[in-house]
Amino acid sequence: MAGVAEVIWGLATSHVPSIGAAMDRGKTEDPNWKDLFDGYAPARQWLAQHEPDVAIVVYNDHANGLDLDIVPTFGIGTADHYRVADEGYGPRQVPDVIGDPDLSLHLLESLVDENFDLTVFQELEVDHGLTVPLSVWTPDPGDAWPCPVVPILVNVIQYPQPTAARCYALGQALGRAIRSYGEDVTVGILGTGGMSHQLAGARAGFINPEFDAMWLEKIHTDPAALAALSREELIREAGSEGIELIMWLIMRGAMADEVTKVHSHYFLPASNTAAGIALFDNRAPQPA
Amino acid sequence: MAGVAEVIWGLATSHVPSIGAAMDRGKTEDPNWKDLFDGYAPARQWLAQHEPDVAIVVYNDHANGLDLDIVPTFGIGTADHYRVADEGYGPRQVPDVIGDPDLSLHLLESLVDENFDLTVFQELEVDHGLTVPLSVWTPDPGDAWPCPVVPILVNVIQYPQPTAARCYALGQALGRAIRSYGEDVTVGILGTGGMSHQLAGARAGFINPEFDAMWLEKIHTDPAALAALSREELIREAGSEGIELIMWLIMRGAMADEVTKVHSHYFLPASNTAAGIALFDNRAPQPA
Amino acid sequence: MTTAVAVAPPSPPIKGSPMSTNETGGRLNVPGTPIFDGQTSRRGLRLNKMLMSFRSAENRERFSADEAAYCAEFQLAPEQTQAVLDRDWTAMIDLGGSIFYVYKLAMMDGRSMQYLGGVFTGMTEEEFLAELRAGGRRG
Amino acid sequence: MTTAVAVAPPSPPIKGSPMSTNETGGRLNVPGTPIFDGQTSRRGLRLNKMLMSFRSAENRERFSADEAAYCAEFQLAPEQTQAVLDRDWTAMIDLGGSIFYVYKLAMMDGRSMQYLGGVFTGMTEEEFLAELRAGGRRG
Ligand SMILES: [Fe+3]
Ligand SMILES: [Fe+3]
Repeated sequence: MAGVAEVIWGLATSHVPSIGAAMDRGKTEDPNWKDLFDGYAPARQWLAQHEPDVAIVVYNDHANGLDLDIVPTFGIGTADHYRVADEGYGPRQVPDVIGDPDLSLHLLESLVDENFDLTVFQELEVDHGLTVPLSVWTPDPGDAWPCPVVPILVNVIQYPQPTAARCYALGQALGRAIRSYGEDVTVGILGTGGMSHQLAGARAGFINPEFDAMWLEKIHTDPAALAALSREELIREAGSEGIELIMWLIMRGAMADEVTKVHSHYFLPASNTAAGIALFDNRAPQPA
Repeated sequence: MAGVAEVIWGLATSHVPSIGAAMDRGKTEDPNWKDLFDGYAPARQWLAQHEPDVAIVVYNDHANGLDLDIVPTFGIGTADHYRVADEGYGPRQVPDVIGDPDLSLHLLESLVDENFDLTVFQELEVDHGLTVPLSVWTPDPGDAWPCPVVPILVNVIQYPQPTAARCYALGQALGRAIRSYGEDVTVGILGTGGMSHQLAGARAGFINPEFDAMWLEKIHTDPAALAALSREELIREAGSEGIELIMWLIMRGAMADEVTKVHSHYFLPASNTAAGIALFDNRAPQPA
Repeated sequence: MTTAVAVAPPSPPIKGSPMSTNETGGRLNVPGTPIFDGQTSRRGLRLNKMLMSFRSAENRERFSADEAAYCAEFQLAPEQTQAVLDRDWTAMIDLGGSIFYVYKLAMMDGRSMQYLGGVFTGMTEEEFLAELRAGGRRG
Repeated sequence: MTTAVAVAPPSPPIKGSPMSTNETGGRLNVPGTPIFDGQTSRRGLRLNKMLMSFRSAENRERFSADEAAYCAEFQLAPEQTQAVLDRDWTAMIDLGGSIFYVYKLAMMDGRSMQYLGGVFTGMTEEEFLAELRAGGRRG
C-alpha cells in the first residue's frame, strides 16, 4: 500500500555553537543561560510527544564540512551516515547523524524536476549548524537522535546568497516533494540560524530586537512578506550573519499556509546573537 | 563610458577526448580522422576572423576535476587560472586556461538573482570536456588560448541531470546576464558534448544519425522543441552519454532567436561517438 | 514557435544481449542502458573514488604493486574488489562504477573504450570497432 | 496575502568607528558591515584554506611550531602572513578572511567571539559583552 508523507511540524531555531557548548558543559542553569533553556522547555515537551519518522534540517556549514573552493547555493545530503565534524576542538560528544538516502533521493529528483539546481553531497560532515538544532529539539539523545535526518545546505556566507524569495520557493517545492513521497512517513522540518547578529566590522555586536519580533510574528502569519526582503534589507536589519534567517523560510515554505504556533521564545545574547525558537504544528485545521 | 557585452557567436562541438588525442599526436591526416578535421576547417577559418574578448565554455567534467562526493547541477568557475587536469596519462600539452573572474562574478550574481542555484568553483582543474572544444576552435594556440574563459559546468553524468528545458532557460538567463555586463566586450560561447553515443551496457556503441541530424537542424531553427525532450527520450534517442547534448541548449539559449548558421559538419565515429560541430553567427539581422 | 520533435516510440529490448548489465535503472527504463542514478552512485562511491585516484602516477604504482591491498584501503565491497581483480568490466558497472571512472582502470591496462564496448556487447574489439565504423549500433 | 514588511531606511554611518574594516562590499552598502562577496572570497581563498586547516590538531601543532613557514606553505600573500603573525584580526577580515575561518585562529589563542567583537569595535571584551547583555549594539 502506497502511503503519503506528511510534514507534522516545523521548528525554527538558532544554531549558535555556544548553545550546544552550554549544554555539553552542563551550564544550562547558569544565570546567563537559564532563561534560554527555560524558554525551550515547552517546545521540547511538545516535540517529545510528536516524534516524526524522519527530520529535514535546513542549515549552513561554517568552515567545517565545506571549504570555500566549492560554494553551492543549495545542497542536499544523500548519505546514510553523517559524521559530526571536528570544528577544531574535537567533535561534539553527540551521536552521529543517520541519513535517509531514499527520501533524500526522492527529494532531489523532485526538486531538480522543479528547477532547483541542487548540489548532491554523497559525503558530508555536519557541524554545529545541524547538531545544535538537534540538541535544541532533543537535549538528551542518548546513543542516537530520535530519527534519521536529511540535511539541506544553504549558502548564507558568501554573496550572492539565494534570495529570500528563492528560499521560500524552495520550501514550497520541498513541501510538494514530501507530499509526493509514496511512503507513509511523518516528517519534522527544522529551519535554523539567526536571529539578528553581526560578527565582524565596526557594526559587530549589532542586534535588532524589533526586527526579530517582526520576523517571529510574520514567519507564522505572513512568510511571503519576509520572502520579499532583499539581501541588503536583510543584512542591514538583521546583520551580516543574521541573513541566515532566510533558512527559516525554507522550513516555513514546506508547511501549510495556515499553521498553529505551539510555542516561541526570544533570548539574547547567546554568544553575539539574538536567539529565537518558534515551533509550529502543521496539522492545524485549514480554514473553510 | 559603460559599454555593452555582446555574444558574437556560438559554437556547438563534441568534446570527445580522442579528438584532442588525434590532434596532440598529429593524426589529423589519418584516414580515420581526416574527414572530421576537414569538416572543422571552414569553422576554424571563420572563427580566426572573429576573435572574441572572452569565451564561455559550457561543459562537464569526467572524473578529473570533480569527484562524486559533491555533484553540482550547475557550476561556474570564478578563478583567474584553471590548470589543465592530468586525466591519468599526464596533462594534455596545451596551455592552461586563463579566467575572467570579473565576468564570472557578474554572471554568477545575475544568474543567482534569476533563481539559478549555481555552485561557485574558486578552484578547478579543467579536463578534455573544456580543452578539446578549445582545440576544435583553435588547433594551434601556441602559448595561450585566444582569450580568457569562463567555465560553466553541468551535471550530465549522474541522474537526475537538469532537464533540457532547464538548460535552455539557463542559457536564456545567461544571455540576459551577458547583455547586462557593463563592459564593452565581445563574447563567444561554446556548448559542448555529444552527439549520440553510449559507452556501457548491452547497447554500448549505440549511435543515432537520424536523431543527430534532427538535433543539428533544430538547434539552429527551433531549440525550444529540443528543450521539450525528457531525460528518458534523450537517453533513448541519443544514448546514455548522448544526453550531454543538453549543454548545447545552454549555448543556444544565450543567443538570439534568429541566428545565422556559418557551418556545420557531422562525422562518425570519433572513438565511440558521433561527432558534430555547428557554428552560429549571433549578429544576424533580426527579422523586421 | 515550438514544434513537437518526433522521437521514436520506446525500442523493444535488444535481443540476445550477452551481458548482465542492469537493463533498467532508477526512474528511467531504456533497455540495454545502465542509468547512473543516485542509488547506483551510492553503491559505487568507494569504487569510483578508487578509480579516480588513478589520475596520479604514484597511486597507479601503489595499486599495481598490490591491487587487493589498494582496494582494501578504499574500503571496497568484496564483490567490487573481485570485479577489479578479475577485470570484470560488466560487474564493475553493475556494482556502481561510472564508465568514466572505470575507463581509468582500462587505460592503465592499455585497453581502449572500443575494447570495453566489445566486452559489454559480447564482441571482439575489432568487431565492435567495425560496427562503429559502419555507422554505429542501433537498438 | 502578502503585506509589505516595514524596514527602516538605510542607517547613517556609525560615528567614530575606530577600525578600518571595509565599510562597503560588493554590490551592497551597509555601513560598518564587511560583505563577504566573490571578490573578497577570491582575495581570501588561501588565507581561509589555511584557517580551515586548523580543524586538525596536527595542523595546529605544525602552525604553532613555525607560523611563518605554515603561512608560506599555504602561499599566503605577505600582508596576510603579517596579519596572521600580528593577530591583526581587522586586517585578516580586510584581506579576505571570513569571520568563521578567522575565528578558528582566535579559538587556538583562547580568544572568544566577544573578544573579536571588542577588537572590531574598539572596546575591551568586557565592554563589548556588556553591550551585548544590554540588548546588543544598534547602528
Ligand atoms: Fe550559522
Ligand atoms: Fe562528455
